[in-house]
Amino acid sequence: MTTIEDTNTSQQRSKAGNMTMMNMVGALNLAMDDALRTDDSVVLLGQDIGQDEGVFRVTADLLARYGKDRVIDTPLAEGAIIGGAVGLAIYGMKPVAEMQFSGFAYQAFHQVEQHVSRFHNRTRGRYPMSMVIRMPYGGGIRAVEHHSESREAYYAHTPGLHMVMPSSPRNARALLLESIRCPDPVIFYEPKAVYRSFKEEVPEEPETMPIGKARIAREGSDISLIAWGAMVRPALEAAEDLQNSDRVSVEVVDLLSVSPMDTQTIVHSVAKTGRAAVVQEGPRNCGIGAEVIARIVEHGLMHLEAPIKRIGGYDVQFPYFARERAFLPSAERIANGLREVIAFE
Amino acid sequence: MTTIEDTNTSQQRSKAGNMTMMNMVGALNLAMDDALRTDDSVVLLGQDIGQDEGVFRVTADLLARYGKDRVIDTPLAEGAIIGGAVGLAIYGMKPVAEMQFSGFAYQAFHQVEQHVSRFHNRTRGRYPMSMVIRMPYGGGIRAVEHHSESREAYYAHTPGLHMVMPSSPRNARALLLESIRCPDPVIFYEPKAVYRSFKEEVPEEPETMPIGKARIAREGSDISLIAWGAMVRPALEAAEDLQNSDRVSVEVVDLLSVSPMDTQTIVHSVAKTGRAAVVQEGPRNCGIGAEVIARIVEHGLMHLEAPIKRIGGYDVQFPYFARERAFLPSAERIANGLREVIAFE
Amino acid sequence: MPRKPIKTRDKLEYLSILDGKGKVDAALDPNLDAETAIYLYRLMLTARRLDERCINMQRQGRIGTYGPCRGQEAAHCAATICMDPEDWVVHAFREPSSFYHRGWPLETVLKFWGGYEEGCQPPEGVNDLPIAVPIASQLPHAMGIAWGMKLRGDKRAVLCYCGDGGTSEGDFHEAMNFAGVYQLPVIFLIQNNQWAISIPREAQTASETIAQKATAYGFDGLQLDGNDPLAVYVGTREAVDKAKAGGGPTLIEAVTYRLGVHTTADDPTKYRSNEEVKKWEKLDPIPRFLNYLLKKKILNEKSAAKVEEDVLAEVAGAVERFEESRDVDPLDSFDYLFVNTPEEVKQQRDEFAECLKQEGIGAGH
Amino acid sequence: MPRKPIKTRDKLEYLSILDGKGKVDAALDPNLDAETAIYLYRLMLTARRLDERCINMQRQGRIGTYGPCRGQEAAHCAATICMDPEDWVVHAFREPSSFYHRGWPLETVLKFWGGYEEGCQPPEGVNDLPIAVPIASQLPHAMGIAWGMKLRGDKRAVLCYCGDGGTSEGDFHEAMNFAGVYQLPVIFLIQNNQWAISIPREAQTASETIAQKATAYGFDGLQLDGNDPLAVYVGTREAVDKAKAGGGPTLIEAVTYRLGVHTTADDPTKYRSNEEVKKWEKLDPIPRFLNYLLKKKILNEKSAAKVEEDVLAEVAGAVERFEESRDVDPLDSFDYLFVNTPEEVKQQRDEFAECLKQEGIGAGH
Ligand SMILES: Cc1ncc(C[n+]2csc(CCOP(=O)(O)OP(=O)(O)O)c2C)c(N)n1
Ligand SMILES: Cc1ncc(C[n+]2csc(CCOP(=O)(O)OP(=O)(O)O)c2C)c(N)n1
Ligand SMILES: [Mg+2]
Ligand SMILES: [Mg+2]
Repeated sequence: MTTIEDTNTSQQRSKAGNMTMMNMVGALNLAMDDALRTDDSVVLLGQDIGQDEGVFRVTADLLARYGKDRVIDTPLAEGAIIGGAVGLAIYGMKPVAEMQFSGFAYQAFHQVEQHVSRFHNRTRGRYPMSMVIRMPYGGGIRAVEHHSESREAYYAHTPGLHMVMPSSPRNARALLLESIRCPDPVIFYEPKAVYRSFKEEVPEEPETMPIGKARIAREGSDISLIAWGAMVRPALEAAEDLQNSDRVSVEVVDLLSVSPMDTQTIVHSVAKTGRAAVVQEGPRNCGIGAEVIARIVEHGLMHLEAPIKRIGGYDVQFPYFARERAFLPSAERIANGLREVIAFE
Repeated sequence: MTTIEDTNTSQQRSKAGNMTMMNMVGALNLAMDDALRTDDSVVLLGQDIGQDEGVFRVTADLLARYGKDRVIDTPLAEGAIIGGAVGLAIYGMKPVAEMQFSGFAYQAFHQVEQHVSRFHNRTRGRYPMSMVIRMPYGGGIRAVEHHSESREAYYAHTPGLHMVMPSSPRNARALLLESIRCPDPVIFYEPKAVYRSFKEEVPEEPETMPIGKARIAREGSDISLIAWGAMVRPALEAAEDLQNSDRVSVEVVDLLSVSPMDTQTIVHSVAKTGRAAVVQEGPRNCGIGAEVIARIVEHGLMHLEAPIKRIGGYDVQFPYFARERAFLPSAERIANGLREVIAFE
Repeated sequence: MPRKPIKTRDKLEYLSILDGKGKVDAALDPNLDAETAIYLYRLMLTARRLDERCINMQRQGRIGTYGPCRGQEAAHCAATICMDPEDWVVHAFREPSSFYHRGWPLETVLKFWGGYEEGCQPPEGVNDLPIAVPIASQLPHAMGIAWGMKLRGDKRAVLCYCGDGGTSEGDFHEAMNFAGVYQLPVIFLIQNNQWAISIPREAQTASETIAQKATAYGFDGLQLDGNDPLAVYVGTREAVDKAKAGGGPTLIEAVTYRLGVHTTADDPTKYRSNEEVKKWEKLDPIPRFLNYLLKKKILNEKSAAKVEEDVLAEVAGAVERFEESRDVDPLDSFDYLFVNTPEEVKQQRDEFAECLKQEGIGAGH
Repeated sequence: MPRKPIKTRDKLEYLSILDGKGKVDAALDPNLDAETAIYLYRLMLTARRLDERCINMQRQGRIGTYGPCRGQEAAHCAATICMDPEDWVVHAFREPSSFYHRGWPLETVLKFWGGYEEGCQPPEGVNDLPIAVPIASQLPHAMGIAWGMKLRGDKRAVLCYCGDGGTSEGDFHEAMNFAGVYQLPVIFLIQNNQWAISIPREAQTASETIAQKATAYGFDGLQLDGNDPLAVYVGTREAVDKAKAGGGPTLIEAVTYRLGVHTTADDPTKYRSNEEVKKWEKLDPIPRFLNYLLKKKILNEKSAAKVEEDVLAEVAGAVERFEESRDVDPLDSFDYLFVNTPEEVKQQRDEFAECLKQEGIGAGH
């Protein structure tokens, strides 16, 4: 097994083995296959993940390969899926629970806040909550209400959890595998807009990368743009556009994990560029963007030459899909936001 | 009825009528009595709020005065209390629901996120969610696990809700009455540490104050200290101490409502003082403090002479009560934090 | 007696009137008047034709994912017609003709699945809740509305739909329990269509029937043939009458079958056999009811064809009106969040408006 | 038959052996061996004496709010002794002697109510969950542990406590339903003590018994006299044997009464009559069981006094050990959150350490 040690280059070659082009769905499937194959305490549970292979087919073939005691279809009750996973973890299994959509995870929020995040602390280390709660999040797939939210901040605000948000097939695979191996609980937010939107080379050999490390998705010198999850793609596009149109060099920081947050990489980038913006899908109030800004202020205020702008992330409900394309931050909107920060004197 | 128009002086006299000294429990009780008396669509519902008068006696006498169709004891199910309140509001009543402790409100979080915050938007204005969800929050009363949390940021991060946090008897009464009259849903977080800790003059006549307005709890010129809820008292104490010991003049901003947040009052204060600190009980990551900092950066970066410090608010579980006194931000800890910001050059 | 069986108090029954073979239990036949019977048939047919149209529109990309109700028309249509206008209906998401009957324009259904909030806006004067996406989360609302009726002394009732899968959620339990405790005038109608996406009924719960779950809450449970519009009508009508007479809630399990896909994003061949579907197709409520009406001479070939024609025209009209109403303003996402919009939301609205201007995005986008 | 009653399949029974008047049903008497019987009595008495001591300590400010179990000793003690060490017990918060029996030092209970996380740390080798404060939230955990047993093929069982109030929560429903679906080896023991703080049992749910709620999940329900240690023992033992034989879950309703306050912060005179309490005092399980043991000559006056003496000494020792263990470090709030503590939490720990230093706060604060 290899580890993506230098997370600053996303496309880094795995030292060993063959690469396969795959989308994020395939990459996540691969990570679960890795985990099921190598650790027999791993069990997957969730609604329609077995026979149906998940509503997005993320668990394709896994029931056939590992059987119904490892890949478990459950009744329709998120609270019992997570509460049951707590019991499974206490009994020494490694549950990987799927919430069909992040918008329905609130049915289990009490179990997450009261138990997943606390059991290890409560029992002074006796019962670690080694589990992963996977869920697709975010807009862009023309789905009905509750299928488009981004509420990573709820989990980032909850002590005792890791909140991981991959942005590409390769880091999704490496982070999911790492999350399953992690002895602490991980909320794993999968950007469903990215699920099938592009492919990337992913090593066949199991590969992991550390939780809590951001990556420089693109180097730049004039302004730092902090993004995560599905927003990384339009962020990169905006950076490219600004380079071409305005000769502005944008450094894009892909957080990958919003809690813990890689303050050092963020502040290091801002120290270099002097300016920053954040782009987010989720609500602005007390969102990840606010936290990014607070950390820059705490650790790098003296570097700041302009106010930090929060692009996107309005404090309204994510609209039904007829209005979503206008609502979601596009590359163009991001570029316009960056221009504003650059223009500040 | 009068309104506290100028929220900048907390002890302002009501123009009409007599004043009575009372603690926050009495003041909240008075507000509910006002509401039940003057609006027969108001109903209170919750666990043990009737016969037992609430575990903190906040609903004392109300069952006796208004009967069991207005003050309703419910079975033990937070989800049905809030989900039921949604139905009651749709049917035209004004439910004031109590969650016995904020730490158990997560059992109803799905109803809050999926319905309380959305019904008005979803139905394009047809069904306003005119309801209040009251709950005691915060540490300091030597209670068992789950009875000491401050998670106002969960609600502040949820579009469609108001998140109100009074700090003294008089503003608690005025804000609760205003919240009940508000056509939009209000989460009303009651600082249980303040419930019986001090008394204040409260007018007998119904009095309200606007939601979304902060107050200057103490004027000062050297540094702005932003606080809310139970932290306002130690903040004021710290300000007093610093004045006496260091001749430092601290302006204390009491947010009263953390969403909407009174950006203008905050930024105005920081524009005057050039320095700021925030004190919070709840977790730091994506907390109210981060949002305060983000807004100061967005609207007042040029005024800042030092990084903004977040005092208290660690990203760990609130400890069981043997450790809580050391854990909760004291006046001394706040003063030390302020000294650090003042010392920055 | 130190060891004895416990007998429970509440009624627990099974009801069928017009069976799968077309046989009618004459003693139980409600003998609907011709107008009502034809109206009910028409409602069922409207759901069927709208369904077909929606599936096509989804394929053409004119609406998004769609969740059809094929096979379940009797269950939702025969129930909703038992409700008076001042009663309330709380929907799940597979009851298009219930909306229609209650006075929502038929295009409402298209608007919802087409991605418009407007599909959730009840017309003035209509007492209903729109589609609820989070499964079972609407049950507490139905309970709350019924609670309001009871507190206000209004002699009304609430009909609330839910699926078999929904009975596993905590919300189901909590709403049922409150309804029992306060003896509320609410009818929980579970459309047991045998599947919750890919999870079969037997894997959803170990109880033999869903109706018997009422035992846990101290009120009556009724299992009925949900593909038999007469049974659904009689069972619901009784429950409504009981509710209005102060007799409290009823749990009705309508045994039916989802003949189509879960939604247009679903591939049922992954999890169920063709034979099973075939078996249930023979129990299809629409031909069953049509035959009953023909036998009873309430309809004849000609008048039945006329109903079909009218329904198709109505569906076509709804599609047209839907297409004409697409022109919405993305900016108004900021306008309905609050009754009194806070300053900061208004500022974000301005910011968003500026973005749209810069990007050249106007209404209708 | 088009209209017929539905018969349910699972067993629903009531059980009593040693009744309130001291009468024993000889046919059902489990005839516990003397050692077990005395041990059970001793456990019950330990709970009673610890309770009394805790209430005093709370009054003196030496611990915080305390939730006594007076009157409910039979229900929790006779159940926990049915579990083998490799079984698991999942607690609510009124079962002090269950912890004690399972191998937690008696002072654990004091630590919990005294405000120390250490009261939730199971000793090595003990398979239990600590006190669960959010009502009913522990039921899914019990279900999950039983699920693990089933998946691993371990022939074990889980005993899970809950109150009558807890049955109203969604967690109760969801856990019971999963347990039924997967036929898990778990016993849900509901201590129906008639009150959930101020809410009486009849206002909690409209079902006549709590046991009958099992009907909703397709497994057996058993209501028993929870003040009768023999009935609790026999009922639990049967359920455990059934669970281990693959027979699935059981819901047991132990009908008992909370003789004392809800917690030391509660004033029950606000909501219940003295007569009611008096009536239940006559059904107190401790004198009832003592008389049985005396009648059966398993104890005599002298040996009973010796048990009393031993129990008092054990409680006194626990209080002493508790007082000696108060010296904890507030800094360690940062040490158990994660197995692998992230850098940012470590930095906050340093910041907090600096605060404590400045403020002169050390361990034991
Ligand atoms: C709380 C929640 N969890 C998951 C989903 C995803 N989901 C949509 S429909 C469905 C199955 C519903 O089954 P059932 O209640 O039987 O209704 P049916 O689809 O058969 O009409 C699921 C799991 C959801 N909408 N809400
Ligand atoms: C989820 C939740 N809601 C509310 C409370 C507050 N509370 C503590 S004990 C209690 C009553 C519990 O009643 P029951 O389940 O009958 O147990 P008993 O106290 O009678 O042992 C309540 C409402 C809680 N602890 N958890
Ligand atoms: Mg179904
Ligand atoms: Mg009880």
